[in-house]
Amino acid sequence: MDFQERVKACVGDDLVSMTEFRGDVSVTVPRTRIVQVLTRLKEAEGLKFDFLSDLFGVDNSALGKGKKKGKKEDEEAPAAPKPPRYEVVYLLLSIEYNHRLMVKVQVEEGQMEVPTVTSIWKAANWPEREVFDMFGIRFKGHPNMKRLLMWDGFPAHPLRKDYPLEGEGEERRLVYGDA
Amino acid sequence: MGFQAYVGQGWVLSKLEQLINWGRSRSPWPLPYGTACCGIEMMAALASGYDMARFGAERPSFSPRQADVLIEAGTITKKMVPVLRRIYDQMAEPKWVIAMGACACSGGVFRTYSTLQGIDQVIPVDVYVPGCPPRPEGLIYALLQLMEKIKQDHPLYPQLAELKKGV
Amino acid sequence: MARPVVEKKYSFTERIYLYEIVKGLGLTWKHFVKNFTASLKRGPHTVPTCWQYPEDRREISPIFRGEHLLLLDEQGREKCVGCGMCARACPAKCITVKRGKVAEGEESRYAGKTYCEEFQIDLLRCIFCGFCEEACPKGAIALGKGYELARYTPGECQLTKEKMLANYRREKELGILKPPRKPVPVAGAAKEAAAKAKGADEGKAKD
Amino acid sequence: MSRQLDAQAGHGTGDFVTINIGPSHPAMHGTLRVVALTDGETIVEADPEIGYLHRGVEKLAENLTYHQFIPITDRLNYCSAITNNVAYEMAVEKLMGIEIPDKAKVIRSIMMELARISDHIVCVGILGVDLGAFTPFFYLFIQREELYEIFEWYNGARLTNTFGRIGGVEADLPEDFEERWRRLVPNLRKAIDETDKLLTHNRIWMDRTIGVTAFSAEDALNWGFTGPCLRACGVKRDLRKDEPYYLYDQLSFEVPVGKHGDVFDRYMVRMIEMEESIKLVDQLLKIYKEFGPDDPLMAKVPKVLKGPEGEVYAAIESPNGELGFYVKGDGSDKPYRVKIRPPCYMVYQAFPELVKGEMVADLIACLSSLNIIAGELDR
Amino acid sequence: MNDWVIALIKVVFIWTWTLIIATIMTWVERRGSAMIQDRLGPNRAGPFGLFQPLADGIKLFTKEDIIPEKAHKILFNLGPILFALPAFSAYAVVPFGDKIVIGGKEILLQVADVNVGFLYIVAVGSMAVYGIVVGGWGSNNKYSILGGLRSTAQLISYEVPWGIVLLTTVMVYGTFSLREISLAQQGTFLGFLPNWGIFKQPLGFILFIVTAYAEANRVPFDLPEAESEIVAGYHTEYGSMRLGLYLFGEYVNMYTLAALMVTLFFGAWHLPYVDMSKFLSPFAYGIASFLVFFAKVAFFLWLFVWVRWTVPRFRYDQVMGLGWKALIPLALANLFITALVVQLTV
Repeated sequence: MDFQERVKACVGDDLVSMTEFRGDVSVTVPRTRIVQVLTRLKEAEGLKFDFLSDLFGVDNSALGKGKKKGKKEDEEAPAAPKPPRYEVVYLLLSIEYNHRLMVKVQVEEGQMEVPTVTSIWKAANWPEREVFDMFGIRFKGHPNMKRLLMWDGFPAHPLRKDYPLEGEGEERRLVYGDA
Repeated sequence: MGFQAYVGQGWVLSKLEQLINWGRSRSPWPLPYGTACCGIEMMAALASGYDMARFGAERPSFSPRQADVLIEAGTITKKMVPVLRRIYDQMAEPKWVIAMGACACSGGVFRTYSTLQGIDQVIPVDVYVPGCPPRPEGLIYALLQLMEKIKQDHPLYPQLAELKKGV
Repeated sequence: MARPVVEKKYSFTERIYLYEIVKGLGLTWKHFVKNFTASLKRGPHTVPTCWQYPEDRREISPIFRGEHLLLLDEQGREKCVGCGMCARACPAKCITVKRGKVAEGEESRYAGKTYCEEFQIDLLRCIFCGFCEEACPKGAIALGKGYELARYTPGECQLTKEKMLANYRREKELGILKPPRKPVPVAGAAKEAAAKAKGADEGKAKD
Repeated sequence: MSRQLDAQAGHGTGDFVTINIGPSHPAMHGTLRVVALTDGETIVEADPEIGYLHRGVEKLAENLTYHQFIPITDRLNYCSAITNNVAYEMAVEKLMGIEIPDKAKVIRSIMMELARISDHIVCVGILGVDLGAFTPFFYLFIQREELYEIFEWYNGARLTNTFGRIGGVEADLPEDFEERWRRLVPNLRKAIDETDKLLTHNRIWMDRTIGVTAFSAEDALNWGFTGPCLRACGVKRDLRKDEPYYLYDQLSFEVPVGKHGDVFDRYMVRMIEMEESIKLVDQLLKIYKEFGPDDPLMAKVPKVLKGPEGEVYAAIESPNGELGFYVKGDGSDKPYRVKIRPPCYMVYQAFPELVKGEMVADLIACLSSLNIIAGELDR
Repeated sequence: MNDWVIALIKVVFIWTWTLIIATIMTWVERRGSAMIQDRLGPNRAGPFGLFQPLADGIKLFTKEDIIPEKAHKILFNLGPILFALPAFSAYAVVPFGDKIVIGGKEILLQVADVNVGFLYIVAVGSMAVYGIVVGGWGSNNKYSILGGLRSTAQLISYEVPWGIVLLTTVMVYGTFSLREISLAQQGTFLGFLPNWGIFKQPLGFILFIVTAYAEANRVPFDLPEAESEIVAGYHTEYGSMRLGLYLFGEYVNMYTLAALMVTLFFGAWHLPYVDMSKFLSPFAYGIASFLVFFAKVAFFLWLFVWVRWTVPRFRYDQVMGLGWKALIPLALANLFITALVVQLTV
């Protein structure tokens, strides 16, 4: 597929892995190189990914659990290197050529910091705040790094897999005069 | 004075009471607190298809001072709770609340961390309207139920009203 | 960030306000006259576009998803066997079913060997999506036509077994029961029959 | 957020007033809040706060099966529930590699175009109400009642019609669908024409909307605009034309494009799109007639749907713009992660840019012209 | 029955008459707007919903009376009174009929035939501004202050063209007293036209009707209580009967302005070509003149409602722009032309 080759050429040595599933190409890129890769993808004349369709996080900690039941699966899991827990996915779209690309960045539990891409697209402002709100991944250089959907005093990050659906009973304080 | 003193309502006062109740039930100005899908169905009820204005609810007033009935249509999230509580407190006294839709009555299908499971945890509710969203006829039926409730109210006998509320 | 500056161009009739306003007034006058004459007629449904709810009820669709019914089969026996499939299929998890064994004396009242001792739907949670009706293997539950559900307390909004049976009987008399659902033609059916007819064992559908 | 604005007002030149156009405000669609720092009537800085209708839909999706999540997608963009259902089903079908029969594609396209008309009706109606013209809202809403009737006769619910199943459509079009649609079209065209006559050439309306919160094309693209708001800025971008799905490549319709991206262009784009959708439904009904009554409506789908491992993104042209569903399966019967790409989310981000320097009345006009639906915005 | 008793009866009659008109106007507004919008409007309270204003009145009367804690008590109470009082009192000089003879006594159908009727009306008309501003400022609510600000700017800047147009009509009729103006509109003008003000002052009439809408805060000039922008404008914090006073004041204001329009431009109680006083008995003539006058006023009241549900709302700076850049130059031009014409013809 020459599209995949062109993408591979453009991303160059920053490419960690590239998969294709049901026609959607997704590229994984190291965490620190994301801004450079995205600017290259934006300017590459053959690709022209100039439209950020979406930006969101995925918590991969419970990925394997659902599939196979039974004892055998547990011993084998710790043997393999534990995959990084979080993943920030950038959905890119090219207005002229109408093709889409998923650029993924793995984020370890330790350093939850990803450089911001608001310098490239202003559209990334709120989605990054939402990823911080929902997963706790901070974005270095973001103009207004605060919670977006939950109220400021909310203690947890709800979309993490270990957070229960019904929540842990956080209530927003009912005091007058609070803005 | 004990409760017996009020058992026999004077003819004059009870007539005045009925007049006041008639006035209040005939012009329930709604505060359309439409947050989600039920808000759109409430608009359909206020629009010309079902025309809630036939019952005197023609002037939706968004300022709580002028509203009588708080029609809470849609999901209330925990972030919205202080806002809802403050608006309810600002409303002038003879005020009623219609909880429209499953989300308002009990949190509906959203048993999640951020949804308030039913607004009766925050404000007293007079009429619950199941449905997701309930048909505009369902909302008007709730308004009729509310009118029945207003008719049995006792504006001039506060103790009797408390006793009745207790029963 | 240069904002495009927009210069407004008006035709003469647009420049003076009154021409367009008078044209608008003419239009609203037509509506007013049409409705005013209509509203003078007797009878509940006077203005054509306005259904005066309590007196003049609008015709609702035969497959409207309203208050639930618990169906009886022709011999008047309860179809529900209390299997709880509907409770599992419900996105809002608002159905609670308690299964009980049919005692010897009551075969005539229940279709299956087991029946639902207790069947409760929390109408305040229910979103009337109709998945319980689709998931029921025995076709024992259906969504009826009731939409006047407003009550004063949450307790009255719980739908118990008796209420659902009463709903069913009421709708049966009114004759507004829902027509039985037509099975949806599935794509592979034709090829499926051909494969079975040929007795091909490695048929792709292994389910 | 609002504290920082207050501080500015306090220590600033002191003549700024912080107006809190709060969640319960006639023009705030129920759950949006804008803290506007105004100098007299003109807005120095607006800071929208969202999340008042964040119901945790994506977390809920991880605890419901693929099939059970369909009714929840109605509650996202509740003005046009059908488009969300179809978008979600399309994503899941792409994940599971299911190809739906052609007749189901036609029915889905018809229903989506009807939903587009009903969504634009609400948007244009509310835009009129927010600018003081109450009557067009009522004329248009009667037509929406007729559309409710069509939806109700099809699957039993007026607004939250859990349309379609994964793998196809749950029922065929009712017999009297054609006849209902023929009865609706003249009234719909008359209502649109009346709104046009009442508003479009009225100088008060033109003054209130032309040049108000105009936006340039490259800014719109940079902010991630899609749908009518992007087309109003002059970019001819419509997923039905650029990434055609279902039968849209066989249908002929034009994509209306504005020039300045102001409130008037957004209003005009939506009015013309309603007209286009009517033509589209007529063409689709002609195609629908070629199918026999017992043509397949559902693909061969196992009773319990198990999503394969892998992630997929599918997007369609919803009335507000590109509505996309990212679905990640992990082999179990519940999706591992569902992310909804709401079109009005990106548009509302640019609200401070759009509104800076405008007046309070323009803030209200701009907000209702963007057609922000809180259910889709906060998910 | 000496004079001051008659005057008292006239005052009581006018007071109750304006109140009745105001209540009927709320009903007309609701039913009229419903009819325009393809719906029905209130029809539950009494036949055709006629008791709806009564029900609203009772409900407003028995509602809890909230005075916001940080509101300025005196100003908060003063607001509605200052708004409603000028509206009622402006009606003292407007004639509502010609003469009526009861029991041999000739009574003027006008509360007070003041020969400076105009100045009184202009003065009282501008008092209404205080009601809104004081109410807006007193209720210590950002929306109310915004509403109050907008109403001051709008009412003051529309008083100028209003005054100029009134000036031109005075120039045409040569008198300030409304009674003489009404009498002067008898007979025909240029042969075939009735001798009404509108044919002498067509541009004056258009300007007057536009400024009257601004005075009464009706759409498209209803910025002080713009429903969708500043919640309920100056009366956001007002609850029960005070709100009733504001709403009443608005309708009575509309009634006064409609009566003024009819008196100045539409030949107060004269039918176009027929002179009723000739063939009707004095008593019947009095009644007939009152009915004709009221019929014309009713049309203009309906026009207020009719325009409200057809036209969108201005923006704040457009209202100012229209007022200063369009209406005042037109009014001045109208003034000079009339002056020229009056000078040449007399």
